[in-house]
Amino acid sequence: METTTTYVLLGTDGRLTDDPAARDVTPELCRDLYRDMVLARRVDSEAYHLQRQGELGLWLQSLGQEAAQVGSIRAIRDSDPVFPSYRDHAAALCRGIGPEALLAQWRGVRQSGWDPAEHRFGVYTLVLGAQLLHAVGYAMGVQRDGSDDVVLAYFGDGSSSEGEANEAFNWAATVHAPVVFFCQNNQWAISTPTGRQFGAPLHRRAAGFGLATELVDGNDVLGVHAATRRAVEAVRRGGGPALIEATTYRMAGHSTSDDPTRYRTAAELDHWRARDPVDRLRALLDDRGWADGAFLADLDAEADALGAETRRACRALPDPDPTAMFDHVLPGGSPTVDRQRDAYAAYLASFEDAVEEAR
Amino acid sequence: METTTTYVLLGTDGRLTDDPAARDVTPELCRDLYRDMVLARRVDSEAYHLQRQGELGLWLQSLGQEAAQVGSIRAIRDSDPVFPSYRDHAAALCRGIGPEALLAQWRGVRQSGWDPAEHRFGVYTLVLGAQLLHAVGYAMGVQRDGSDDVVLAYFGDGSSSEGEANEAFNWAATVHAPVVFFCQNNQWAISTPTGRQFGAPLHRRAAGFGLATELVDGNDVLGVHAATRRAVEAVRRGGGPALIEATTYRMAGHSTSDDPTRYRTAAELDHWRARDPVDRLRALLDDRGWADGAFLADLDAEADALGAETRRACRALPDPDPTAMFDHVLPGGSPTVDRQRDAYAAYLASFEDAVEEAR
Amino acid sequence: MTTTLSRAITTALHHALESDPSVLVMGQDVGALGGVFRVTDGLQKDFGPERVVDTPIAEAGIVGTAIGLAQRGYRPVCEIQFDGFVYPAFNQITSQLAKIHARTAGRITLPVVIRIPVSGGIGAVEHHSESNEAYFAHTAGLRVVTAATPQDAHWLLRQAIESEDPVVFFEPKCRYWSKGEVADEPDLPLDAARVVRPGTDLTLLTWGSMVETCLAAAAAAEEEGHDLEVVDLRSLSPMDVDALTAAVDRTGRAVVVHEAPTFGGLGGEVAATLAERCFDRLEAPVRRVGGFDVPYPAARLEAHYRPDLDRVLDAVDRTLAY
Amino acid sequence: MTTTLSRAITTALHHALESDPSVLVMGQDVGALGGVFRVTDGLQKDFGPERVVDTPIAEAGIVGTAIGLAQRGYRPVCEIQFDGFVYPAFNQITSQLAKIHARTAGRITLPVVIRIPVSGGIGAVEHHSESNEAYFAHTAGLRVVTAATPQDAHWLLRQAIESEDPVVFFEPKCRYWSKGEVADEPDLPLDAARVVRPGTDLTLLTWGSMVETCLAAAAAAEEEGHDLEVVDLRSLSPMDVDALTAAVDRTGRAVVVHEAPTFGGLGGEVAATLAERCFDRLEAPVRRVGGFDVPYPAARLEAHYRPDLDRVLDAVDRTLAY
Ligand SMILES: Cc1ncc(C[n+]2csc(CCOP(=O)(O)OP(=O)(O)O)c2C)c(N)n1
Ligand SMILES: Cc1ncc(C[n+]2csc(CCOP(=O)(O)OP(=O)(O)O)c2C)c(N)n1
Ligand SMILES: [Mg+2]
Ligand SMILES: [Mg+2]
Repeated sequence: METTTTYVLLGTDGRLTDDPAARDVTPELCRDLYRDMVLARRVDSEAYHLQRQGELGLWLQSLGQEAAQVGSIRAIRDSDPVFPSYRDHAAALCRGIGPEALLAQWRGVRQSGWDPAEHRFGVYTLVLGAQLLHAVGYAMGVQRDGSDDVVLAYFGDGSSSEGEANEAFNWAATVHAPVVFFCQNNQWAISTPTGRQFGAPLHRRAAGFGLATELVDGNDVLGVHAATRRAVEAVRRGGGPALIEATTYRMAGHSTSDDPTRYRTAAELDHWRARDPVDRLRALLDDRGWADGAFLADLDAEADALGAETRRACRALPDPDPTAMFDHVLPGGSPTVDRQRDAYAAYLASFEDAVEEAR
Repeated sequence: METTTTYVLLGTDGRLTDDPAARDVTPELCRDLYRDMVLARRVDSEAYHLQRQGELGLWLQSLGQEAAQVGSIRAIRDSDPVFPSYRDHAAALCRGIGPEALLAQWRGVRQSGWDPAEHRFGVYTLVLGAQLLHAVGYAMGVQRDGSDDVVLAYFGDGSSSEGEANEAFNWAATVHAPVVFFCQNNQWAISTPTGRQFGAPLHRRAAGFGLATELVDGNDVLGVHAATRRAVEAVRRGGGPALIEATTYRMAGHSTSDDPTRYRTAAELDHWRARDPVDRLRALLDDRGWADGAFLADLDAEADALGAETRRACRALPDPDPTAMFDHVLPGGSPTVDRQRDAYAAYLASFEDAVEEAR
Repeated sequence: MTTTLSRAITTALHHALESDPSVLVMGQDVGALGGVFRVTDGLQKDFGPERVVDTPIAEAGIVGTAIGLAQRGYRPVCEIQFDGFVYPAFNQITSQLAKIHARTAGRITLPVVIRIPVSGGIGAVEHHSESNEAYFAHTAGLRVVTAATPQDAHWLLRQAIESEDPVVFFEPKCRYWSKGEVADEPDLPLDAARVVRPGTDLTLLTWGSMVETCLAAAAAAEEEGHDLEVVDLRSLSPMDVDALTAAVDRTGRAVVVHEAPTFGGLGGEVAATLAERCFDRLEAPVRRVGGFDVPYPAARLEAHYRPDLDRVLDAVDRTLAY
Repeated sequence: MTTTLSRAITTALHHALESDPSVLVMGQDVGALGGVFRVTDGLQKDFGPERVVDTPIAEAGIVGTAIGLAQRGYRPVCEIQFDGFVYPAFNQITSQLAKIHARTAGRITLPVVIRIPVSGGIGAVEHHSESNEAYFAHTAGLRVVTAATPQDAHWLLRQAIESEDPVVFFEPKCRYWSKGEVADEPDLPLDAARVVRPGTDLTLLTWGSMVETCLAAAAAAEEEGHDLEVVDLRSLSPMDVDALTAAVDRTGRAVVVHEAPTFGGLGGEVAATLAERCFDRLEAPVRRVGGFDVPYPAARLEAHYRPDLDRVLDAVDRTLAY
């Protein structure tokens, strides 16, 4: 079997490789990406603690996957539509989705937090792989519109085993859809390692479907950025769909309900901690002197403020109105639902009346 | 992209290539395979005419695909379990499934015709691709039993787009199941050509999943036989799952309800008619003098007898008992179904009583 | 215009494609072949392969990409080739198509129509004769409709395509070749039931493939002096319960007829609703006549499986005699 | 033995794995993790990864391979991680698992059990709180059961595994941590309903997550002088209609309570059956209390969505006052 080498631009030693793309690496780019990652990590960590304090029902951490997300979303146009999975907080933040919108779903006050049209960023999809077909369909619309948008769709290694994910790969290849499938291969699907998920590397499977493929070190934000840019521009030029597999690691449990010590070792975690994507870029910044004290202090302050805002916004999220669930069942309206809303409102009011009377 | 050459043992000119497997080609083997193909074609043709005469509700012809089916099923052990699709009549006949069993489903008197355990040949699966997962599960059982059975599963080019088919490929590769997926790529899925079904050749996709693959001329019965034997023996030795793509052609309409002139040309049909699998082997037999007059006359007579038996068996298939549908809903029995059976039997009897009284 | 039910659908699709450039027709073999029932016959010729799209054989893919297309502003009309082949798309339909509008608090609307030839009666092989409307009607967030006449087939489909709702549109395949008038205007909204035959003694409530059977039963009963009313539900979800209730309040007796397996079928919903709402008016229990609770049998048995005139009349007689 | 419902399932699985070498447990994360609810905790350690099988994330694959394993003589017990994730397997369940026995005229039996944690009440995110039993109960060829107590969870599961039928086994996840006795013997067969509280004034018919709610309602009603009977259906298909009918014939009044959306839910089947069978005994319409006909809402609204003591009592009061 042919072996594929992983594309790396910023090595684990914090130094740029001699790949030609190194020429495009500017101090500004590095600082921007570093800022995105640091802020994302802060929001993620705050959310984790908010869950522990009972303020959120659940949280799925993006910890460790910042480079894969930030590197990829910063490589496409802000106008390019994105179909995320559910752990893509760093990408969401890059699209201007704030803590309030990000946390609403996990606090249980709404089923989704933001306007997909406004941010060109779909709502999270919890049913694994379902969003990949939506992305392909959207890309078929792009084709029909004659637009040069490229659609980016995130998914996980585990999700790739779903039939629907594979239908999406095949469909995209068949209709030559302008879509980039971006897999964050974080080595685990809850407790299931990739070795029990597939029998051959995903990027190789993707090539078999006829997709252009890239295998990239997902903890190398510059590499992810360069590889995604390359893939996206080829798609934009009409080269047909692509799949990027970014090798990364889920540093936290699957979710705040998970206990990863049941299925993986501390040594494995240590191995990956040494490959932390934020530290790696920081090493480059330090080495080159591209991040001065003022920049770092400002970023610290910005992160602190964002952390405070995350806590505030979370706690301030209002409980939904009891009848909100009746509001958007069918856009055309439903007499069944209307009857139930009215009856339930009257029922609730009867308790208030009873309380009133009891006074 | 790497190109794959199609494996051919018996060329379109009716001559053996210089492939080493040519050494294993014996007159007996050729006569046996020829006989299987001729008999299968006869049954298929009789069934077609029976449908035209209103004796069958529907028939899906195997015409043109005899080499792919006969070559593959004759390359495995008779004890190896097979999971067919719905057009695999030639394969079924090789497993001793007679015309009566074969036609029952299409006459509408039963939902399936034969005992899978007896013939090591599953019932036809009309829901595209569903049988591939059954084959993988069965193969997992084979693994657990420590048996050296190899499971063979047939499917079509169109079916390969279903999510379930791809789940099967991935699952088999992941658990290293002793299964061979055999695709009869007959160029069409009803009116849909392979070019609108997938974006890259199926055998290449299969390799991407981590399956061992073979691309073989599906109208070359000797080539199919050799390739399947090779693949199956590798699987039997523990080499993990394989996929064989056999390039063939559906010479008839999709079914007796189809009108293929709506979507394909006479020229295309002519092209493939010149590659007829039965004629091709016959050319070799003639060229080598391996089939004498007695053999051919016997075969003619045998085919005629089988044709007559097909017509007889079809017409003799008894209409089912009205209450047969209540018989095998739940093995453990169901009071709901029992009540309905009793009520319906009483209801039917009431008509007979009425008729009786009217006399 | 007099036409077949199948042709009434074709012309509705033609009209939609012509009048709204965002409408797409997609499915297996809908192009050159015109679909296995020829319902999309000629559309690809008139509107090209980008608007009448032959898809790979992947039902989840059909519905999933339709969802994406709808998010991009298109109005896909998907065809599922047969009732029994919609299940691979069940995940996309129930968890995505039905829920995305609610999940996004109304920010995303998905005007997707899924056309499904449904029910038996054509002597087909297994998986080609399922009556599976109950699965979809029980799924909040979907509109489910079915037509029994060319008029309803044409106008319900046009209304379905124009609606912003995800609609599952069932076409009773045994009625494809039946003829009838199609008027220049719809005469009812998308979610209204239709009294197809007024009557005073008992109400037959039905839909899809069984409407004709119930009309035949009513005609036969008339000869015996019974005046049966027949109501075609048309909209299975939301259900026009006010119309159904009004009908049964008038007659005081009701029989629900559908082809799907009886247990857990939509007839239970209809009967339970009427038994509750018309409690004081009912002079007899609401009976249900449906398919049996067994997998759809081989073709030679389907005449036994499907409710027919005699089985309907049997229930009618017992209800009238109660 | 006193134990939790979740633990009662674990011990049932342990027993099955121990006593029958053909039993396999398979699903996502059932091995080292012990499942997201720890129901399979420790099983892989005791029986190894070939019998307690971590699968890829492919629900159709889980059911589809289980069908193949069953054909080879195994008895797979599959876990679907959450109710909302069973839909990718819907095709394999409805068209294959449910029908193969009938399709082969009984030649193939498929003793496959599909365990599904079901319903809400644990504050989960979307797709993790579905009550989708009606889809399966309406599918001929499946047995559908659900347990509300450790005793039933343990014994129904053992009976399900021992049965030759394909069984969908629903586990109300909000009850996983509730405690109760598990006897050394089953006290009812697999398809029997249970009168969990006898009473004379009105029968509450319910199952799964709502049994406890109905018992609480009955206790509250008792304080107001009403003697309510509570029947846990347990077997949703086939349904123990004789027991249900007998109960309502005794009390003359019935309220059906379930968590699933009301429209097209199994409550319709129960109510329609009782309204028909107990027509002359019923003193009031059979009312249904269920989830609303909307997609399951955000966690902070689930207390409004799910039937609770007050909503049950409201229906009870109106039924008693009728
Ligand atoms: C269809 C479906 N099946 C099962 C689940 C339960 N589940 C949630 S996350 C998860 C693991 C997903 O792994 P992966 O795709 O690698 O993403 P990651 O969590 O690692 O980011 C599973 C099995 C689900 N959400 N959807
Ligand atoms: C799940 C499903 N979807 C659609 C169909 C309808 N259908 C029957 S045969 C067929 C074409 C299959 O093509 P292929 O797999 O290439 O097999 P072939 O008929 O060429 O042997 C289609 C779409 C089906 N049987 N099952
Ligand atoms: Mg992962
Ligand atoms: Mg084909």
